Amino acid sequence: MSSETSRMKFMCDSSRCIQCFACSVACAEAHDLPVGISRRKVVTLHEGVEGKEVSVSIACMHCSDPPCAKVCPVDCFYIREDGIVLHDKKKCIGCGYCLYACPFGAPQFPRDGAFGMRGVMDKCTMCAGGPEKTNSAEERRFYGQNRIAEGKVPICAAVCATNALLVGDAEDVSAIYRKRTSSRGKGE
Amino acid sequence: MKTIIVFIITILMLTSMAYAAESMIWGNMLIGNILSYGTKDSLNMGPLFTILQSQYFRNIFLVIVIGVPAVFLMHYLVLGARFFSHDGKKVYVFSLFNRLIHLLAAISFLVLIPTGLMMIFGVYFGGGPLVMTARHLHGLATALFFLAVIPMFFFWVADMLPTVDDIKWIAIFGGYLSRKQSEVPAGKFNAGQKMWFWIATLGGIVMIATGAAMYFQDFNLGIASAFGLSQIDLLRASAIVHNIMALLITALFITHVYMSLFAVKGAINSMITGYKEEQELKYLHSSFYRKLKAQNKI
Amino acid sequence: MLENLKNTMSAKVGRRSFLKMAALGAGVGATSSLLTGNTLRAATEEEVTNPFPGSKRVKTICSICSAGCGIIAEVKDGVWVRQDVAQDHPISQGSHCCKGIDQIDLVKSKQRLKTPLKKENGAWKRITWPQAVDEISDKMLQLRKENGPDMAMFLGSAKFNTQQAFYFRKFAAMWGTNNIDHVARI
Amino acid sequence: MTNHFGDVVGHSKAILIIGANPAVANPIGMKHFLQAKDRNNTQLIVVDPIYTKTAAKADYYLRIRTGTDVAFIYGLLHLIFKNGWEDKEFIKKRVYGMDKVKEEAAKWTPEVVSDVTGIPTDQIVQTATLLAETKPATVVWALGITQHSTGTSNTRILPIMQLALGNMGKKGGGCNIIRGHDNVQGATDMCCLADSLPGYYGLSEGSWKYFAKSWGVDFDWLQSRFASPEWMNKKGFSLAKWWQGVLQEEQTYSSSPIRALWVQGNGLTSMSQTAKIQEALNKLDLLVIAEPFLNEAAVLTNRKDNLYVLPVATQFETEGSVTATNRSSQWRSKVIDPLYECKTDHDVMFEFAKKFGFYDQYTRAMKMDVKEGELVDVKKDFVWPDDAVSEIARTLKTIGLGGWTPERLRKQQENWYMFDPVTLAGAGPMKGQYYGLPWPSWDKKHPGSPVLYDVDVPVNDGGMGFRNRFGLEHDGVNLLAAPSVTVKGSTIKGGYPEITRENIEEVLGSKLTDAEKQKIGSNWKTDISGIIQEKCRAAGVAPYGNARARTIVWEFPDPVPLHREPIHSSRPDLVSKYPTYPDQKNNFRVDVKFISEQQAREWVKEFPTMLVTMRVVNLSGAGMLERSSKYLSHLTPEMFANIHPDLAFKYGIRDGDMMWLHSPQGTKIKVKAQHNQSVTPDRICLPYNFAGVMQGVDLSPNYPEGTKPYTTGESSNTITNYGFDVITQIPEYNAGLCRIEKA
Repeated sequence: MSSETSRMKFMCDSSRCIQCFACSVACAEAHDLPVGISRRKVVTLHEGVEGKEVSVSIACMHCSDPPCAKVCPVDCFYIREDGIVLHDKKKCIGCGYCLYACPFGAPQFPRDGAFGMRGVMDKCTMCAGGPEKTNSAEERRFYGQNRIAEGKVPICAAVCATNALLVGDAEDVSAIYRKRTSSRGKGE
Repeated sequence: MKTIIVFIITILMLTSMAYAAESMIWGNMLIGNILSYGTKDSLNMGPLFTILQSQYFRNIFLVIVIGVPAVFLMHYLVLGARFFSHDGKKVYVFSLFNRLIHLLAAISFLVLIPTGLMMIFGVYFGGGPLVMTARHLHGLATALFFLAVIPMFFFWVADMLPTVDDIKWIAIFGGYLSRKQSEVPAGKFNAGQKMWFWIATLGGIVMIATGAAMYFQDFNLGIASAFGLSQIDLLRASAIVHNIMALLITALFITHVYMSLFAVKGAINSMITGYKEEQELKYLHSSFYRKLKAQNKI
Repeated sequence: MLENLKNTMSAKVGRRSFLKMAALGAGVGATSSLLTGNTLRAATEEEVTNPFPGSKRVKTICSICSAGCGIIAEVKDGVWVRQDVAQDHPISQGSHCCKGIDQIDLVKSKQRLKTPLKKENGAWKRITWPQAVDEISDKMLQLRKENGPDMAMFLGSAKFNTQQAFYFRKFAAMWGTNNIDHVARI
Repeated sequence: MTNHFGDVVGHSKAILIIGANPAVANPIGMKHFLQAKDRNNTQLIVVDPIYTKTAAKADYYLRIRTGTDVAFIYGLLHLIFKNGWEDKEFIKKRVYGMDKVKEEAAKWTPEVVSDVTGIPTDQIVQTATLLAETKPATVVWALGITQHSTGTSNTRILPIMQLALGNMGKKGGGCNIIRGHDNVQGATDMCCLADSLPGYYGLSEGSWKYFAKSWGVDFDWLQSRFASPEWMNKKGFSLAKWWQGVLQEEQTYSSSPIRALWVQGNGLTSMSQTAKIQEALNKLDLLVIAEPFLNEAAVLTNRKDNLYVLPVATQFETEGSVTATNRSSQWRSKVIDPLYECKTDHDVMFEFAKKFGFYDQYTRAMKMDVKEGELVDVKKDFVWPDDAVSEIARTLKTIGLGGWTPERLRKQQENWYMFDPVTLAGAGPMKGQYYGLPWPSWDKKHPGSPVLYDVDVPVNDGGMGFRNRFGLEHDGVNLLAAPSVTVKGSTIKGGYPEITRENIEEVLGSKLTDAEKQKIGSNWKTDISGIIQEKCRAAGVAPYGNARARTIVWEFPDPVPLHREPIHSSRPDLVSKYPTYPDQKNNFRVDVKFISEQQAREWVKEFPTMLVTMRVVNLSGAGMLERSSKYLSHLTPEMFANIHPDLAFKYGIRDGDMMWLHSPQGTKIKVKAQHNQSVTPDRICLPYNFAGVMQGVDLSPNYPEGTKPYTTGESSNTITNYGFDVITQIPEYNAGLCRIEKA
């Protein structure tokens, strides 16, 4: 559990994000999410206000010290070696505590069951699937694609229209962002 | 029968309407809630809830669920139960309607408390479908409890108002700390029962409200904005209140069960038949007994 | 035992809350941290391979806007199962907008027209291709006999590929009219 | 686009985006602009009536009154000429007629421009100075510029400014017009248009003769197919006003009224005057619709019969090439077989060509090829699409598609990873080719021309001067480029005319053998033998000549572009000062009202609010494709209009209330009001991609079972004001007036 190994992190460069929804639709399409459930959301603040409008793409941030995992009454979360925070839908009871704890509002609660009651929690898995057998049909049904296991990049960051959304090892992500901000406003 | 169907439909309607409405949690309110932990004067309940839920609630529940019965067990072994003769006059205290409503409330509590505890200690029940059904049962039992709590509140509230006797009762702890039985100052309901009444009814309604907030989660009824909270903070507040109130109710529920089943032998019969023994009234509800004597109802 | 327990606990639960936890008895916290120890294992060789074994990757271009972003379509047994990322495409370099990454829905959408339809006294009726072609060409030729070729107006598409666009222009020319246009007009 | 997106990232120092919203309409283009901003500190200037998502990323945002783009550019030119910032060398050697533009620019002082456009004077001066000092600068525009009654002048004044600044034919400069649909560039090159044969050959008899020969058919037969020979050379009805041909309310100039409409992949609900279109659809004798998704024209009409809908396959169920906005051609492989009972577009055409009796002539050219300079039959049966690609490559010489052979296009797709995103240059096996062979790619060996009109690059590597298209001289001034302007590596020094049979020996200074003389075509555009291009390649010369770019178009009503107020203008005082064109007779076989409509009433009194259309990122065109996708339709579940809170409160409209919008022609739509700061209180903007509700009436019953998209709504084009461009007849979507009323 030592943290020397890579820690996978998202980072959205809000000076590049143009709220084109590629990330949230890509995620919904790739994992066949029900409509209205978006693991990744794009939010624009001060829309239309000259000089103040800014957009950002937000989803589970796979925190290093995840509050969701700490408050879960059935402890259905598990944190991978590379820092990706995942959970077991077979254990989850859909109580919503993780949503209350999460500063980013990442947990989603699709409706299921006869009375459309709240089902188990669904959240961004950083395209790393769940506890079921990797790349099995069952894993895909519960969690969607397991692109990380295929050696691929999570779909949202891969298709970001303006390369605003970066994903990967925290050091690499910050290196890219540092390089970008160092040349911004001054040229190479 | 028709009203029940209408009732269920409205519940479902509420959920679907809430679902379709612009989400109060995942829409533009989202960023509003991301105040970094501990920013000054932010009413951000996030960190508060996380700390309470992750470190305190479960442990305190553990203390109550083990501690309170342990205390009563020692009381039972050391001081023992109270006995009153059954062959004296019987006084009709609880009407059929009282008893029925109390039964309804009892059943709903017998479902609510265990399923609530199952959820809190879900990890030991392995989570998954078992605890999920507990959650659904918890929801259903709430509907049952909602039916019981309102009549119960109205037909007993008059007798439940605090009086001077209650202070005296509390001072001597209801007389349960000494072996000999003296006449205890109490009206129709003694101070302990009054405490339990207020916690169970008013507290119960708060439980229903906060529980419903957590159950529906993404509703847009303007409650959050009324309190000047964001929706997520309203949910966090509901969760905190729900848990704290649950601690109280669990503790007092165990007390109530102990008192009626063990501490005063046969006390539960008064809730089954509606009659209380004259001697029991004389000792445990002395002011009420004198009042009845004065009105020569006995 | 207590030593490594302390390490595992502190890494996961965070320093400031550790002491409280230890004081209250570590039973509760321990299970969750130990639990995560054994679910991690190296993915086996066959797991890393494609979840859709035997699928082929077809290169195509998005059909929405003129940027011309590359699309990798993963096709298994003639079914477009997944849209992948054309990371090495010189114009888009894997990027898409929301419409581009949703191109698979053009094929999966339930709203696709499935059969030729005809409106007969106000109601939609399913008809076969031969019947549609016969009826349309008879009507067209009859109108042509009455008014000559300029009675028709052809509206082509900016969604044609270049060859289809050329042939649609040739189609109107050989029908005998210049009444042809497409959305470049607007 | 004269350059390409990668070129902006590589070289541009300033980007002027006017009348375009790439952040929403072309997000990948926006990525390149943002990369240029980050890497080269490129200054991003956005001029738009609305504070769009593109403006949010701009360094300088100028809020312009819609329909005044010419005035704004004249404001810049005024300052550029006054301070002598123009590129005098470039103008002297490669441009014709800039002095007349200078005269007109002299009138446009910053104060006058500020009054007309609404942009503060200091921002005008700031922009002019910035563009003068930061070179190379590129100009980016789209439909915000073209969709006006002065659309033609708008699209002329911007290249004129680039010529004045010397940014044309430069890496990082040029005019990067962002096209709309995926193959609108390809379909326009193939001239699916009423005014030209493919490759912009026009409709002259010479062109028809060339195409008859290239299609391998007898010219007389082709002429006999028309009502009469004269109609062969007359422009047909346009997409903007074909409905006048059906309704016959006004005088039309065609051999017959329109009685049958054949719609194949054309979203009619994104056309203006939707009410008129509805009338026309009802009056037609036959309406044929061939689409992958139901064209909402079939829903707009409630005709009872003679309405056919044919299911057509999407582009993923067939193969072919598509031309991107930077003139690159990209190959699409077939992903899956056509679904359900769908047929591909070309199968539909072949099916009906057989029925109409010209199938053999229709497909003959695909079975032919050029052998020793002669077009001869080579095979019995054709292979789609490869033979069609070869036919197009050998036929369309005007825009130099000679290099687009099927083998090269397919090879480029397989090796697309070998091309550099910034320069489009290939490596490894693709070395010596640019990605997509951006036309002109004169012959099978030509690498394509990513940057047009760049004389510092050899012709055989994509360089060229301006085309000699308007004769050798005008008003006594030589139209060829100055003697000192020599395309790199060209054996011919200075300007030279377009190469024809007569002047080839004299211009190229090389002798033709008798055999060649006998086979050679009359000029480079109709030389099937390919000899002219062969000679030009040897001489390092562009077959279309090396001439001057003209700023004056003597055939147009405004030889020098002039500012003219929109037909429904919000400034009556300026309408008298800058009136629109006189009414027009017989353009695309219809009459078009201009001055009579503009001066019919003082429109702004009854319709005080300016009306601008806008794009949303998840819908494009008629929106049918995207509204049938559950995820995309969920992003904009309803039709809406952005309105400033102050304006909304004036009418008592809260956020989310419904409101009626009335147009000068008397049509109205009912939309949801969305309070938004991106518009100012004098204007509202709304997307144009919804359909399915017509003036408040829900048309859902008209949808065949199972074809209704997830979201429907009013089409904003129901209230688009009457107004069309004088040359291209493009409707005036972006400059209109409307009246708001609380629903």
